Amino acid sequence: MDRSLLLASVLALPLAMLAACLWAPWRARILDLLPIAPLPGIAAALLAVGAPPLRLGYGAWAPVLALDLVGAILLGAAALLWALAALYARIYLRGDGDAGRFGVAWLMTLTGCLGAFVAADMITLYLLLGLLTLGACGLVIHDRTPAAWRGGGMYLALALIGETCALMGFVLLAAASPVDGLLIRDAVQALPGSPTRDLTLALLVVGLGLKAGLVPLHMWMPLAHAAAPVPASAVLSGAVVKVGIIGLMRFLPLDSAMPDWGQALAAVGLFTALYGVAIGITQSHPKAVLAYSSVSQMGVIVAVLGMGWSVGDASAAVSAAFYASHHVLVKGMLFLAVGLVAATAAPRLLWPLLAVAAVLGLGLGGLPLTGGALAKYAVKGPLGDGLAGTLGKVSAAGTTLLVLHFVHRLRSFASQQPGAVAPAGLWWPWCLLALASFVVPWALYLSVPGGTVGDMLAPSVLWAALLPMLAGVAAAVALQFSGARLPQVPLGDLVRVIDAAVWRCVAAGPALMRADTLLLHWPVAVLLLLATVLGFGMMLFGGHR
Amino acid sequence: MSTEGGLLLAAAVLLPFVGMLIGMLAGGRMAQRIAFVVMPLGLAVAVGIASAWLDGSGPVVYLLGGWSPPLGIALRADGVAVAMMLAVAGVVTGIGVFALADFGTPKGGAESRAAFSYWLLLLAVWGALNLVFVSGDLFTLYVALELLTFAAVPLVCLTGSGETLRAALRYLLFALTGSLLYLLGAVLVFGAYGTLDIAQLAQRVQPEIASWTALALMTAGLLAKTALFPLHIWLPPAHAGAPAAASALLSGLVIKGSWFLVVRLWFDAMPGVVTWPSAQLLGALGAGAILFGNAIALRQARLKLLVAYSTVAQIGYLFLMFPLAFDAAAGRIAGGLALSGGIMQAISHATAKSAMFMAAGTIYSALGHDRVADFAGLARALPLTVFAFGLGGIALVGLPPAGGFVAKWWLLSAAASSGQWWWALVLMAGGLLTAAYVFIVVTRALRAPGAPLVIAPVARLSEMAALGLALVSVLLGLLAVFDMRGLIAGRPSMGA
Amino acid sequence: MSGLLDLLTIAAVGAGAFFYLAGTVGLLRFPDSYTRLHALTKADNLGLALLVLGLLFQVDGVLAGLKLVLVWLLVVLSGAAVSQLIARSARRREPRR
Amino acid sequence: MMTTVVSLVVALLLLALALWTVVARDAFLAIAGFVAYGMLLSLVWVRLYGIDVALTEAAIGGGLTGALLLGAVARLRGTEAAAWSERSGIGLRTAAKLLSLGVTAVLMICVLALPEPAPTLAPLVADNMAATGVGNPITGVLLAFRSLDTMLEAIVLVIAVIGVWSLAPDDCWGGRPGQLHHADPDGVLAYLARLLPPIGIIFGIYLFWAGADHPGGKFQSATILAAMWMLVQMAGLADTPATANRWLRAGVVSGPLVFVAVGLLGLWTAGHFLGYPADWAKPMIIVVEVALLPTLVLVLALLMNGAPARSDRR
Amino acid sequence: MTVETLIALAACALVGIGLYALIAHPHPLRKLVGFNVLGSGVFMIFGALARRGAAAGMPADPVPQALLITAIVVAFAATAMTVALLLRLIESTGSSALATEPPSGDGDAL
Repeated sequence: MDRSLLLASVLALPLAMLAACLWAPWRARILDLLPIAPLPGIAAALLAVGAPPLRLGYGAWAPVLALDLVGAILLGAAALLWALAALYARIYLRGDGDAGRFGVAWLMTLTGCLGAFVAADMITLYLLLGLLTLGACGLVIHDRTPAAWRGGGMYLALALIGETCALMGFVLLAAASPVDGLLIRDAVQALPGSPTRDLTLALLVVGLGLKAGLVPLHMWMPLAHAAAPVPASAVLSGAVVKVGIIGLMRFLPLDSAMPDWGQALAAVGLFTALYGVAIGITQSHPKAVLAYSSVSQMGVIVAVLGMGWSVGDASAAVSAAFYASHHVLVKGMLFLAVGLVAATAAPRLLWPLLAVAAVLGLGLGGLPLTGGALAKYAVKGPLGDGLAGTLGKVSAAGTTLLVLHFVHRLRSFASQQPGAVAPAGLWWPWCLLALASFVVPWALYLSVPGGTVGDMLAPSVLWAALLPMLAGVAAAVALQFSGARLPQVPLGDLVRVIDAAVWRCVAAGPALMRADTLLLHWPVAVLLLLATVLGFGMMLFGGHR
Repeated sequence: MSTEGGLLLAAAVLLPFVGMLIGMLAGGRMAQRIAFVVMPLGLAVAVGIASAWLDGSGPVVYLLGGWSPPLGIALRADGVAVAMMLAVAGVVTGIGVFALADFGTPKGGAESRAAFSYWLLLLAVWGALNLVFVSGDLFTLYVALELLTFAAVPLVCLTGSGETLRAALRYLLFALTGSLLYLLGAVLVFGAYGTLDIAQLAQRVQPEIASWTALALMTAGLLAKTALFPLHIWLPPAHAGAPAAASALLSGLVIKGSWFLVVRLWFDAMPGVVTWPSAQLLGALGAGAILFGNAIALRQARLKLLVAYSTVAQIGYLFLMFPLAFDAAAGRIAGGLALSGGIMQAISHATAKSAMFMAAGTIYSALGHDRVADFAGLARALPLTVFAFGLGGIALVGLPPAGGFVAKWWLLSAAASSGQWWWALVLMAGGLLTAAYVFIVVTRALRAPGAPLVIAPVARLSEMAALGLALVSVLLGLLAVFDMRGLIAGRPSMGA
Repeated sequence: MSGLLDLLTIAAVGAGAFFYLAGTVGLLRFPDSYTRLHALTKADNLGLALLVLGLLFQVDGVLAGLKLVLVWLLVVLSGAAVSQLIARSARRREPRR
Repeated sequence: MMTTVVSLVVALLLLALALWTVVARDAFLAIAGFVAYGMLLSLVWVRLYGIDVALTEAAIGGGLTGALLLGAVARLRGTEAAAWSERSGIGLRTAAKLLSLGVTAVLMICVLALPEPAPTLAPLVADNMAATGVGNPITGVLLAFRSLDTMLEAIVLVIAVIGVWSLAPDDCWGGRPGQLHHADPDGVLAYLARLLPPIGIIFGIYLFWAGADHPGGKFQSATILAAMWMLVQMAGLADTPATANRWLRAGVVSGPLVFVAVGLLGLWTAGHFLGYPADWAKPMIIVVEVALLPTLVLVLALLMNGAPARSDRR
Repeated sequence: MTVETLIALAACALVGIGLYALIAHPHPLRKLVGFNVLGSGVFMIFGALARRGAAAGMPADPVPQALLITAIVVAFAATAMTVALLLRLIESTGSSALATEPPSGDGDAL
């Protein structure tokens, strides 16, 4: 029971801090308290796995919290990132007049993000998604720059569309569910037999895939992640996107094989993985490059889920979660590095920083002995050796290329005034994160799948991991020396389509206003009133014929 | 026969009216004093009725003078009526607290026209609404509608400016026409079935030309008074022009009266007469209101007009429940999820929209204008008010735990179970459009001002009242945790 | 007896009706307000008087008869007053001749 | 047969007058037509055996409403031309004609399709009249069976007064409505205003008293009394009352309040709100009517007077 | 055809006439006259129904007649209020036009 209460504390502590923020003095000082908010999450991830579900209140609508293995893996990694990023933010935002507002947005996002990993019923999950969206939007627009407004607006718009789809999916799930409650697990078990199965699945994939940034629903991600302050980008791109992943894991009936759906999902995922790389290498701002790398990585994870689903292998979810947890930490580390570099010019610090970032970053491509190698190793099984496996290797090569491109861009991003050094308060959270992104995957690897170091040193494994990397390096070198000019793809590539649509709607405005003016014209209104009378008369009369 | 606590129904109706009469006699500062005495009493009465409803089985009934229908008049309260009465009592109290700033008479101050009229009409609106909720007699309901109109119209032009007078005149003429159409329908009903009592009518009514015409006339007349698209001719100028404390009342509560009467007619008086196409038509008008009203709201440059058009749109949500509640198999309309959703939507909108109008009014009096484009810096200057507006917006959009979310969930579930997916699409599109203009307003307010913003001082109490109502609307959904459909029990069975 | 009363009634009422007709024709045909008033008031007073007279032959009981006379008096009174007012306003509006 | 022909003629006249009120170009003529229309209406009510309704129609529907409209049209002369200029187009007018015709047609079909024998509550009323103690069934309905409607109606009138008052300019609040009429001592109007009221008051009170058992009642008599008062005002013999006047307000609210009090008394004595204990019914009904009469007189007169337009602070 | 049916049919026509005046007449006062014609039509239909309900020695059903008295008084109150509002409007704006300029919506949004 006490372990279950730990689950409640995951939500309770940040919510309590939020409530405290209603009082101005607390709000002013909230920045220093942010690091403690995610600690219950870490504790729960370590202690509360498989604890009995916790039901708050009664009735069908009562919130229920539970924590399974995949949830725990993601929760732990995410909470760790939230804590370290908060330490980073303490210094990064010191003296910012809007620090209080930033703290509120931060806590809202944190509550939604960590809560999503422990929520076991639809309503709670939807509530947390909403909280997450509003908070994240607040983080993105924090700088009040035009880019920030645009990123925030685009994020909110797409996120709301996604949540609307998800909500309809939830409703259909609940409608098809035999039991009265709104527990996700019960509903999903009944899904394969539901009459509206495909519609429900489509809505859920769109709604949750949008949160995970699946192409073509990804365009908000670069806009938002590039515009937010560095620590915010770190948590958004590292932790928050995983909410979409956990959503897919929870709502897709992974244990019942649906080849068509699974392969379709995998195809989308792999396309996303490659597409992210393709656009990413055309970006010049390091944060944009990282954002696209996140798009690509999410694609890989979704592909893993899809392949597992196509054969009804639920264990794929664990592998995906493992892969995702590594991405959480590494991506957070890379984003924080951007902030460090921007404030640092002294070579003695710059070069080690770049080196560590490069090595750990290449982990995303599967550099042997890094956590990334373990992650790639874990998902090798589900991806298999077929087309999916091959494309997976290609994406690994692409990721390598992308990371090298990032490091290249990062170097040119260094501070301009000579001898500038980022404050120590930024350094040590980053070092801890870097360390964690190496240690945590190993710990998980040795504990959860119960693998051994020996497996990882097997030449075949090393070779399999190195081959795509070498390809990637080769490509990078080729790009570098061929001097080929890559086209400059605007940030958020496809976003143009949305803009066009929006402007078309705006253009329709005046016509609407004219119509309204007509309706506000007295004779027209009374005529319409009489027409309504006769209309209802006919409808009532006709309905009985 | 009268049931336990039935007398409370008469009390709920007459208490505000008696307060109004005494207030008129006393005048001056006493008018507002009496209003604030009536508010807690009215709340208590509403709570008493609610408990009587929960204890008893079937509706709470009171036969006036002991005369039973069709000769006499019966007052009846079911779950739907109880829920609405509770909501109205709460919202009226909130609005009253807010109005103290604008219409409060200082100690020893002389009696002023606006204050005198406002407090008396506030009570009149309250009494009329309670009458609409509990009356079981079609003609008494006609009187109730006129009470509501006569009390609401002067509220529109309390400022006395030409524009508001014109808006009030439009409102009055259009509403009176609607009332006469309603009366005509009631007359036909009496001619065909010899009773005006809703419960008896439900047993006697047959699907035939008389009942069709009667229902069509009454429905159309009530839609005119509710300002459902495309009959919203009077609403935007009236609600946007009136003083905030009045707009909150008009937009949050008054329109619910005639809407509620449509619910009574369709669900209780003539459920068997309603047909699938007619329900679809009503839903279509609602859908038109949602899409059109929200789109127009997006185009508004002035906050009060924006909120007024948002009301035009929100009225649409109140009518989506009719097609969703239609049981195609039985060929009649029946309550259930859809009805609960509609009522929940009405209550949620009552609280949220009142709060938003109050916030808009505070902003107007602070800035001296309500041009959304010039709101930069407002979030710093009036954090509470902007927060209240934002919360109200969240409730309108329907994010949990707002009551709007519960309503949306129930309506969507009804759509899913009845397979009418098109209404679900409308619901979702409406939510997105709403989010768009709420986002625009809030972000405008969040921007950093070019020049330091100078604002007139605003009453803390008013800000608090708006925030309170907004919080209620956002937390309304939490009641769902305690299975609130027990209160809004499935269908409002008016059968005594 | 009653036959005679009926005859008297018919005669009186018929005459009254005639005066009404004449008055109405005058109202419609005469050129200006004064002459119209002239036709109207004369006709009304006399016509109504004859009507009342004719009805008086039919009433049973003094009270009913008094009521009829009262009606006549009231109409004459208000008719006189109103025609005065109309004439004054007409004098204000139309040129004196 | 004869009666049908007469009814036909009356009906046609009625329609003609109604059309006249619509088509007449000059507002004054239209409203004069409307007054005549009101008088004809009361004739129709007599043919429908609704003597009370006929009296009410003649007094309120025709009389007061007509006077109100005539008073208004005199002050609206200037705006007519402008209004005609914004007359809606021929298309709209045709559509209006068609839709109005449609509604009329549907209504006629309904009327012809009404069931035979017609449902009626008359027997129920007849059975229960004894309990009310009054002889006029309409009074019984208004003050016993459906007394709530009557109470609410009184409240409607009070709210209407508040609404009309609320239209006053701020500086005239509490003042007197309308222009000050200057008495013309030897004017015929003043003469009439001195001569008529005594008769009118007696007649009004008679009408009121008869109402319990015969056609007539508080509304009709209140109209007569209000008319007398207004005559006196128009003649300039008395000024319109100041809206701040406590006694005036007391008179306005006393009726409904007494009604509610009697209702509570019924709750105490008969166990029902608005109920009457056996053989106390008639006295209590009389009390209510007596209390309502002054309220109605005042309210009708105040509604005719309109919003305060003169500050009372001299 | 009985008298009451005849009158009821005429009343239906009155309803139509009143509605037309309400729609088509430009001047609010004339709309108000139309409103009263419409109302009297509705009342007359009710009255005809009452007459149809003659029974138990009563020449007409008294309940509708009682309701009619209430309705007539309410209609008078409505007329009085409208007239007061109209006079005030003209006093303060000099025009009786019902048409308001359309709410200014010069696309603040997006």
